[in-house]
Amino acid sequence: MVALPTTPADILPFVIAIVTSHAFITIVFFPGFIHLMLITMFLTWYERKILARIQLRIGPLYAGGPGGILQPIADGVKLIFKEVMVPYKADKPLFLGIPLALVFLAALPFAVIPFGQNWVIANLDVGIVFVFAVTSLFPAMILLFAWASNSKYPFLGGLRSLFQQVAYEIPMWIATLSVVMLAGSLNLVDIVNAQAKLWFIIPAFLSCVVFFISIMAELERLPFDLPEAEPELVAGWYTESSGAIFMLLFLGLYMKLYLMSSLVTALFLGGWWGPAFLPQPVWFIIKTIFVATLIIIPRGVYPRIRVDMLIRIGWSRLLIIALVNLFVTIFLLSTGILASWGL
Amino acid sequence: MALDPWLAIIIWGVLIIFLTGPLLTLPIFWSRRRPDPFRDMPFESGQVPQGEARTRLVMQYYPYLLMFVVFDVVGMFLFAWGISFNAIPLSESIYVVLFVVLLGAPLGYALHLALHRENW
Amino acid sequence: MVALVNYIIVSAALLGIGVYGLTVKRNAIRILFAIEIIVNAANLNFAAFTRYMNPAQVTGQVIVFYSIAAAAMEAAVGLALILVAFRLNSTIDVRKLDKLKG
Amino acid sequence: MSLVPPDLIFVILAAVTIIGSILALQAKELIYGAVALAISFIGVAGFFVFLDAPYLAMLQIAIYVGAIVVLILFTVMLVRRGSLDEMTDRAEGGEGTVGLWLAGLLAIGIAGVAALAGPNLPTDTQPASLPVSSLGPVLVTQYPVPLIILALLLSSALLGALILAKVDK
Repeated sequence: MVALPTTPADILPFVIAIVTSHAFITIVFFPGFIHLMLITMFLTWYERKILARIQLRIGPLYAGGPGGILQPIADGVKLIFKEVMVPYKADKPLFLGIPLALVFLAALPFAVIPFGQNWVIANLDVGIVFVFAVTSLFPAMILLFAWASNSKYPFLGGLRSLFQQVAYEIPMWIATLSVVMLAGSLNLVDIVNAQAKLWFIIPAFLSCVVFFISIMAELERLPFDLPEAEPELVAGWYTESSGAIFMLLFLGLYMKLYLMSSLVTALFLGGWWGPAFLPQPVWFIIKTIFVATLIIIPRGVYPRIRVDMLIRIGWSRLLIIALVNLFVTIFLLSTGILASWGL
Repeated sequence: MALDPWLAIIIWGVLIIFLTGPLLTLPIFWSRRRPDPFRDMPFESGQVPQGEARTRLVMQYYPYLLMFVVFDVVGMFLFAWGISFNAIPLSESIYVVLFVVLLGAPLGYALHLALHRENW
Repeated sequence: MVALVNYIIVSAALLGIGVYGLTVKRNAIRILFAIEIIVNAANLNFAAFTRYMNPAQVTGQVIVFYSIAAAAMEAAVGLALILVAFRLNSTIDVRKLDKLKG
Repeated sequence: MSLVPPDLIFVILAAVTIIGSILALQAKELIYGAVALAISFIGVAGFFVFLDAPYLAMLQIAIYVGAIVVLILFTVMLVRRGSLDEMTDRAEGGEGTVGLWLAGLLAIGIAGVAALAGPNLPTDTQPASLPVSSLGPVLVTQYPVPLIILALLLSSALLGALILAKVDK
């Protein structure tokens, strides 16, 4: 860190030193804010395009750019100029505060996601547990927002969302535990470095499957989108949101989609590792978009399942599979089969 | 020259608050508010909302919530053990296996209870 | 820099708030809040003392580990008790839950 | 070294924790109380980060805020109807004063003793820089019996809570 300026003449060099420092670039530009916003906006457009292709439609077209790629900007401008409506007898502080908190919580874990060997905001020793600790606050947020709306559909949707996220959080953690044991670290940079020779999807395949299904449920994606099931609950827990509140909620949800996809990439798909003709962050983003595509596609294909079945699958099937995989990992590690890959 | 990771996270968090905060505070500030009891009414399929909105709670899934609290703790303990799996002799890891197995019994009972709706 | 005394003062303040809630409040859920605040004060003390008095060991952290786990279980059982009390008496005012009074 | 002096962060954290816990007990709506309690827990987690125990901080957030507060919120919503709205949470007569005196004496007593002993207490030691991975071996190799007892505690707590919450027929 550079010394604080003492004379007026020092201020300009100080500012330049700050702006060109690696920390500033990582926080503001690349894995930081601007990249995050651009990718999130891209994902909203990308999802609409993919769903349109599946259903033999065209999707967004007229907002400019190739394929209407400027659509998210048009949407944002539209939503930001709409009236902020708070339903009758709603809990105003919670109703307005939760969307901001949701975006904050969705964006905070990106600090520890490594987009490259040095492209990480905070090289945190408890990285993956930090991500889980922050994302475990989502159910409470959604329950509070649903409660604050003072409306029946959001409340039902919020309760469904609570139980669903709660049911799939533990299988997700146990599935990650195998990866943590293989890498011997909670630091995401170390975890990706441990995959230089062998991606963890191979020794921990069951984990990967469990983790993927769990994040589908955490993200409330089809076939697990009961909290926002259109035919039953209008729009689920965000029925009453409109304008800027709706925009913030969607920003948060798509950031969470990107976050979970990047977690799959970092934990199972070898993170930034790939043939050297592309730089590391590009590989990471390509893999992440691929995972996001896998998460989006079922929305155009599958029906949804019943809520009690959904919760039971999480607890009785996925948790058991994750625990079985834990013992498989113990076996693999204790017999030293993976020693030739440096694990 | 790297920042302390926690300091970087604090800066990142403050940056998010300052850059996304205006997305809500500015529309509140500039949007024209026309209070109207009919427009502010909660959506209920076009009907006038009936009764209290915050009443109907699904007690049926309460055991799952209790299971979550218990297995949250278990998960965090397993993580603390998992990072240093290679540093711990296998004979000592038996205790962790026993720990997991011991929790299998209440898990089975909770799943059994949760299956029967009439219990709640 | 921050000294151990500062942590003890914060922890004592939390303990005082918790004891106040425990003695004054009538709502069973609030009493549970007060208990959790007291447990937090204790945990803070454990972590602070192990950091300042014995920085090379993690023993204090392990104690906090177990303490948090026990507090979680206490909250789960306590809330289930409150639920039962509410179902039986349709109140959670601890001054009115006096059926056992002779 | 860093731009933000640690003392400032400490004061902010202390304010967040203490005001959060006061609001948790004094807020009119129980839901706000639960939210304030969650904020107070996050403040304590911040202290743990400060005390070079980041894993404890994550544990605190994941278990207290992620699980216990959710359970509290759900229970509040379950028992909220009717009983809580009419119920006064104010102390009657002398109770409030007695509680305030008791709590104040306790807190000021402990803080006073600590402040008197202040010069003898360590002010700052070198950061221990214990790696996160040092927690696991101690947990498993030095304290295996408490681990098993914890498993029994967790099992019995889950069973007990389930049986309590069940409807008797």
